[in-house]
Amino acid sequence: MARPLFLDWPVLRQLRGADPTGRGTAVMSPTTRSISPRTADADGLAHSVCPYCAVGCAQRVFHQDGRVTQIEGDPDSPVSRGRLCPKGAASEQLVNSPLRQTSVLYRRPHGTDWEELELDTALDMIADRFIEARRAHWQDTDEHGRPLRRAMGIASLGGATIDNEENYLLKKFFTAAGAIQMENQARI
Amino acid sequence: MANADCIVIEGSNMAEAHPVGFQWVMEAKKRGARVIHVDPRFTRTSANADKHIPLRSGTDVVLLGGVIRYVLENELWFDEYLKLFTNASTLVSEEYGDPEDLEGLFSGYDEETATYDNSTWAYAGDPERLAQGLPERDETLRDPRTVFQILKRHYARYTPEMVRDTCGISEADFEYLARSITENSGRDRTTCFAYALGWTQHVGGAQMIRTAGVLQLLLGNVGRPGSGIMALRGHATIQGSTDIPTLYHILPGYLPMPKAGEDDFGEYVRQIGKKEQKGFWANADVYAVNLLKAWWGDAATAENDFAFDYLPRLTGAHGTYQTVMRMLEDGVDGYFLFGQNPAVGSANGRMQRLAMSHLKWMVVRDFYMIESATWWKDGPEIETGELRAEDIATEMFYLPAANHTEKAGSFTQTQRMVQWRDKAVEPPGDAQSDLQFAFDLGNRVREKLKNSTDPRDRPILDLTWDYPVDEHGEPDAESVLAEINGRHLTGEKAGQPLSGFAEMKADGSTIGGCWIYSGVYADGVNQARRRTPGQQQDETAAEWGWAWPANRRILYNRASADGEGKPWSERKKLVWWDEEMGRWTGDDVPDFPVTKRPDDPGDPSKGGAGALSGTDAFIMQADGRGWLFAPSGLVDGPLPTHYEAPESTVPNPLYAVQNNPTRVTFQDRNNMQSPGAHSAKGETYPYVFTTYRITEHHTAGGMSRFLPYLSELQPEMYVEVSPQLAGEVGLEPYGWATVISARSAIEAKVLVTERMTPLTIGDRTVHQIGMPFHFGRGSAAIVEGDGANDLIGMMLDANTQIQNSKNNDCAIIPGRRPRGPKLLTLVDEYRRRAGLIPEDEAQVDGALGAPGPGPGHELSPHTMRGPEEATAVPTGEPSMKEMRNR
Amino acid sequence: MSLLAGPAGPAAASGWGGDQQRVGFFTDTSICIGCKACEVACKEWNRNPVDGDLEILGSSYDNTGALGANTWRHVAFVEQGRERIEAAQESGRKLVGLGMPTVGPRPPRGQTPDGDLSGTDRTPPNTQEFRWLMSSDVCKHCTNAGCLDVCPTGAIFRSEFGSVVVQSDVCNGCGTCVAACPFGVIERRDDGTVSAKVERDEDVPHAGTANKCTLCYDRLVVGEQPACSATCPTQSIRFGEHDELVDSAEDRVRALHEQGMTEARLYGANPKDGVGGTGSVFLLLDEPEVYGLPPDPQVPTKELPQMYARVGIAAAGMLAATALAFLGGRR
Amino acid sequence: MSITPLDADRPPEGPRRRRRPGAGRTGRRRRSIDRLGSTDGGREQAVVEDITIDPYDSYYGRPVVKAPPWRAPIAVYLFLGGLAGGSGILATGARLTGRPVLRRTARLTALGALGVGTVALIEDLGRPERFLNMMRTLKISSPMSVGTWILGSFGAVSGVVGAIEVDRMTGERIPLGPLRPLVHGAETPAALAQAALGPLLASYTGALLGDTAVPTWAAGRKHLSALFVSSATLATGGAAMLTAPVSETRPARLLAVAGVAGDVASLHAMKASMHPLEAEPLETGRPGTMLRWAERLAVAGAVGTVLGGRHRAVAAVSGAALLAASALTRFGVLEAGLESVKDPRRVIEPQKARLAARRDAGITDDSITTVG
Repeated sequence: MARPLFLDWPVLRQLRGADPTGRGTAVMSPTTRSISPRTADADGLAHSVCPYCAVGCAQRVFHQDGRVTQIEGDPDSPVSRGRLCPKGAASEQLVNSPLRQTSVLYRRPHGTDWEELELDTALDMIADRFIEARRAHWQDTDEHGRPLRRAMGIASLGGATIDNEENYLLKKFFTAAGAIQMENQARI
Repeated sequence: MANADCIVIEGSNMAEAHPVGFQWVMEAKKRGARVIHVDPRFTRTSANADKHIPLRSGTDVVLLGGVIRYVLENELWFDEYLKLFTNASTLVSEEYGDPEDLEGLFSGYDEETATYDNSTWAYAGDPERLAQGLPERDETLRDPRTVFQILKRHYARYTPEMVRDTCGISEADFEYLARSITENSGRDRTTCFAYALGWTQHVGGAQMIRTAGVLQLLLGNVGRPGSGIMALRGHATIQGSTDIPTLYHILPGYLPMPKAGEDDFGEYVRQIGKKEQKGFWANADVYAVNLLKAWWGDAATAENDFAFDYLPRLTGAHGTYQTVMRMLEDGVDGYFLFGQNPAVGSANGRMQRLAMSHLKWMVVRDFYMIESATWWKDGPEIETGELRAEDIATEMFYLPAANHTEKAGSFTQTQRMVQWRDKAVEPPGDAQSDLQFAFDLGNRVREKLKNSTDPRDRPILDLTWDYPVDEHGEPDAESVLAEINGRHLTGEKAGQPLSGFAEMKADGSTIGGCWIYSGVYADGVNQARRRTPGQQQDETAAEWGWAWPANRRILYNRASADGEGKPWSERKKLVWWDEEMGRWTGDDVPDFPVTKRPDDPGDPSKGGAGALSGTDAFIMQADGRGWLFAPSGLVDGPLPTHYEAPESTVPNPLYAVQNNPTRVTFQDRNNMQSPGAHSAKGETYPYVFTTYRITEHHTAGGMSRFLPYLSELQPEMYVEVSPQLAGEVGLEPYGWATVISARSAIEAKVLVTERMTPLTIGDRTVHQIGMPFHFGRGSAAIVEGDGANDLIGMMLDANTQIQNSKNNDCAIIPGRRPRGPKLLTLVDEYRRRAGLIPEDEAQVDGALGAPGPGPGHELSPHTMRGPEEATAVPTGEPSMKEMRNR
Repeated sequence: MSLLAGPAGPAAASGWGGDQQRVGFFTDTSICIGCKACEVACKEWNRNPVDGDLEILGSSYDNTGALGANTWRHVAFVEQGRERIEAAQESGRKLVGLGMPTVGPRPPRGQTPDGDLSGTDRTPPNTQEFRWLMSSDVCKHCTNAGCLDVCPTGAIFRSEFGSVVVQSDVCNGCGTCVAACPFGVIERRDDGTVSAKVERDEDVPHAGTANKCTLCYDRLVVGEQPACSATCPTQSIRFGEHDELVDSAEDRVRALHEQGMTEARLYGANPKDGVGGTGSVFLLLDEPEVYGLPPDPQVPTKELPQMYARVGIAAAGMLAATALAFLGGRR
Repeated sequence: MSITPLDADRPPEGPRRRRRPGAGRTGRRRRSIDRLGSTDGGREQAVVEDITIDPYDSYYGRPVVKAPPWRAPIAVYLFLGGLAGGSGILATGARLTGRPVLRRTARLTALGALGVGTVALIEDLGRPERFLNMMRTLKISSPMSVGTWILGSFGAVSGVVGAIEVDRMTGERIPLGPLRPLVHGAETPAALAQAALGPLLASYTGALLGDTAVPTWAAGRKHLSALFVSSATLATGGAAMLTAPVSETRPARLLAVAGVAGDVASLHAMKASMHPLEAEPLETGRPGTMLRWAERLAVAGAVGTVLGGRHRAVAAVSGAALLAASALTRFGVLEAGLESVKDPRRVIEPQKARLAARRDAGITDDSITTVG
């Protein structure tokens, strides 16, 4: 591998080898000679689906050291045949964008800025408020005395990039809680 | 789609919104198919079509109605198919009255509630026979009460001249379109329609889709290779989120939410499907029991109707816009946003944000600091002085979400195919999946309520809520999928997954969270995770993912064979009857009882699948036929008929009734509407604007405007205008313009382009303005701009409760918009000119006057008008209600 | 020793021997839908910085403007009315009339794909009133590459695939290559790129060095195709063996001409042109300059021997003049 | 334009090409770039706005080829490199003809000009710390590579003779130690080498600029070496007149006058050989002004040299004028090239013309545009 530094001098390689004009093999640097794509160095490859539109293009997600390093189309897919649109091709940036907010933020009533908050505290506060809002606007019956059994104090609006399993759990829990005002992108 | 001979893309900008899907169009084009794009704008789709036909936004029913008339006048329908598979020969009730006879209204309209009683639209016949899906018919199609004759009369006035004067399409272009479609339909050929939000986001959008459905049924273009009406959906699993909905009006598998007064379980399921009717909704009880049993487990018993009374009841529409109104009335305390950005993405952004300021608390789960999370500090209403952070009591929780690579789960794509995603990495920081959030919230609420004796808490405490979790507390998504699939509770197969919904029982011995998805976990194998490479499969690629129902890829494919079960032609064969084997066979899973002979007359006494005859290809319908005329399911009429868009300044050329009489409106100062053709002052807002998406961005921008590589490709909000309009108004190319609607005003850069065409409608010229809706104002995104949705009012289609984004009216002036409170002054100035607010109304300083109505405002605040959503929309398109052979 | 590549191809002249297969792109602009996926996939793979001022550039839907240090695939958008379309059809017809060379006669097209509709009326609806051209531009990977020839450090080299690649660990940013490219492709990367609204935790990669398309050299070495062609939804960008691509490009032009689209023409498919043919071949629907491409690019190296001769003559003249001055000045 | 009474509250439209406020606020700040060659990846390249072009004869008026990122230091290098080369020959001539002061000043001029010129060259690199990579390879196809080797060799010999000169001036105080005889012994071969390499150093830059796709330079590739050599010659003469006594500078004065003649003649010949669009940048705008002044100063310097070259003051002023003329020539030519890429017509029109000319001559097989 490691040739003596002097012998690796491209001028000498030009003189010795098949590339006298120094426009090919003679001038390649050691880095170039040992180049390999980051997909080849990845720890693993997960099969995924593009999160943007509903064509359902398959993606190959390469990752290394717990970080996504590359996302590209999966040529095996009969739907997309390995192709991605610009949004799909930008998926890696969706994951690793410097603008991504990865910690909980809290804004108190009348506050003028965000504050930090522990995740666990935040989830507990939300659960308390959920119960309170449910009681505050609970409707047992309508004006004709017909059962309604519902909580009008809670509403939700979901995107359409939420997994079927997630929608299922959300629908199951919110419906059981009587929170009927659930909507999603499908109606927007 | 690649098998089509003619592709009409209308109401969709497929090349831009679905570039990867468009490869199949390009493939068909290379094979010789003709591609026609009908759209107000010349887009990247038009650039790759054989022809672009510009039309006036919102007149699709006239155009396609014109083609229907062309087919009927020139006797170009596919006669055998029509008689065999559609309700053309069915007789309609004598009480039915058509708008042609009733001056623009169907029979059964109630002025006061703005709704229809659809009982007069029913089929004619003996009630008992009707219940079995056997109405009266006249196979000669001559009876004036046949659907066919009604259709002929209904569309008689949709002439090429009418198309020219309404849509702005020349007779030559119309002829080209009509000929292209009809010449490429029949035994040997098929035409395919593709649409997207360009239809759905209209008042009357459902009827636009229906018009194409009627046309396609007439021409025999449903259930066959390269046929149909393809809905192009814009989100990864928007199909999945209606199948397993987070929508107020349905439960998983399109079972309707019960309404107030529906307290009897038996009655509830009969409303969905009667035991004696044809097709597979006859088993609605089975699906409902399996869902209830999946949710409430041991607490759901035959004795208590499987806890049917645990379900909350509806009293009308509770859609997102109704909820916004409720928020403004302080009727909602808490609001969850799961990866949604209504401050930018929903109609009337101003009202969305003002409504949020009335909340007690709000939870935003997203990847980035979207505008719906930061509206209280940097939203447009802060700039105008209408809101001040110090005055807003709303408590905000921002919770970071895991993205698609950081969790396992399934998406359902636009052709109903469920595809599983594997998890690649752990989510960073506090980020969590929505699955974990939902499970955790449930656990916490259940824990806090565990000692409650309040009966209202029983449904929460009795839930089956025990999913295995990993070391980070993330529930196992496959275990949820297994519950959705369902399993046997008792018997020798106890504990085993169901192989399909055919195994479901109504006695509580099986569970299944979403009957149409049953089979996705058959044999304990995650069928959605199958990834046999496409290269190793045939065109149907049945071993990639899993399509509901029962892994079927093309719906109603029985219609691809004739009355004897033979393919209509060699070119267009898909599924056929194999006499030797005594079963249906072919290149796809037959969407029909697999051993039912084509000449089987059906046994009406059996109900359900058994009652289907061998030619009842449309197994979702109670009469087994494709519906040219929809006796039920739609709230604004059994046949598509043209009404002008709510703000249109063009008088309806057909009827005195200008607008769709059932449209849903909300009256509020912030939701005013141009008088349109109702008053000369409608010309205050003389131009039509239509919103759309572009390739480089994604909906409200939450997943694109925060990404540098996408932001640089389309960095600014713009409007597209024709050179003629630019000249008329004085707009500089690539300079600024201010667009003013009755709701708000925004600024944008101007793209002056011949891609926008002024249309001649009668003696007037109609200018249309295009604008993308991806931009919003905040401070966190890489690129931002004024939001087009601020211009749009909350005005909904009654069938779908979807807003009208594609056709609103505006004024446009050169230069940037005023800053601060003066923005509101500008908007009010135009409202005054349009007569929406009195001339002498004191000028309201925005900071003081909002939210809510200003002084002297005549309209009562926050009233809503219009019917509830239709339970299901029979579009003729492959869609919702679906059954399989058992 | 000629400085231009011989018939064995560019790789052979650069020490790779004669049995290397040259690969490249065929970009068929007649099926480009202008989605810009190629631009994004390229930047994502190569981790190139964002370009531009994040303002609308004023050129239809194109907001990246041109190829450069950071944008290695660039999609052009051109809106044209009837007059321009007719002129393009006419100029294309003229090319046929000129009897441009064909690389050997083509066999008749292979069997038509399933579902071919020979009976369909294929006459396009007359000349359109309007069209919107889209075209994805990229480094041409010239047979005789100006940038490669003038590079003084050996940072640019000819790869075994026939492509021209910059080694950013070697380049010292002298900028000579920028001036030598007849297509305006290669460019030195400055650090003045638009930053996201948060602190960058990393500097701009390869700042101060020359940058351009590498034909995804790092992907080619393991048998993958370049990121742009892999993602292209309509296969407007195809990657493959160069000669095969040229063949299919010629077939495609012929097919389009048969359909009456006489505006179709190839760009870069002629090995006798000023750069010896390009590794990236394009099918265009108008004159090259409409897309920002030079109509008659010449590699400067072609005339370098004459220039060296001039250098020598001038130097000799200077020496002689000085000598004469001293001779004349001996007083 | 006044649309509504609210116009006062509407912000101005603002200049079109304004940078986003805050862009670059984080990140490293863009280096301040002077007007020369601002085409680094930051995409600030000018779109010609003052030239009205049919938008379809080019792509929105954007450049077809790119200007190299060469700024003022490169012009300085071109000037000083030429001066160094010329002074090298002059010094050798002075040594051979026994003009010690001229020899000394010329050698020091060569060394100084070379030193500053090299620094300027390095300064202009994108990665100056990698300057030595220039010596990684010797590429005959690259004038820059060849030139760097010439520069290096010339530098080495100039260093030797320069060191000797300084050593003499300081009374052998340079700590050469035992090497002193060796160094002094190398004077003659070094001086001859300097004379041999000097003209090449002054001349190769013609190929450096000519071997590009920049329209004005490429069109001038037949004349650039002559122009630069002439310019170097007159500068050399001028420098000598400025630094050496008149008694020793008669050859330098002759050289200066010859240089001016060559300079004026070759510039005019060069312009005459070009397509008008390629010549235009040499005649208009800032580069045109610089070249006009270069010519005026050169002629004035020549006249001064001829008429008053024997008076120290006049010689000095004339010498300074000649130096300025030479510097302006280099700045002018460099900037004219950079300017010439901004208007795509300067690329497209001459190319179309030569393509048409070849077709008219019956050559139809070498177009880059073909039909199957």
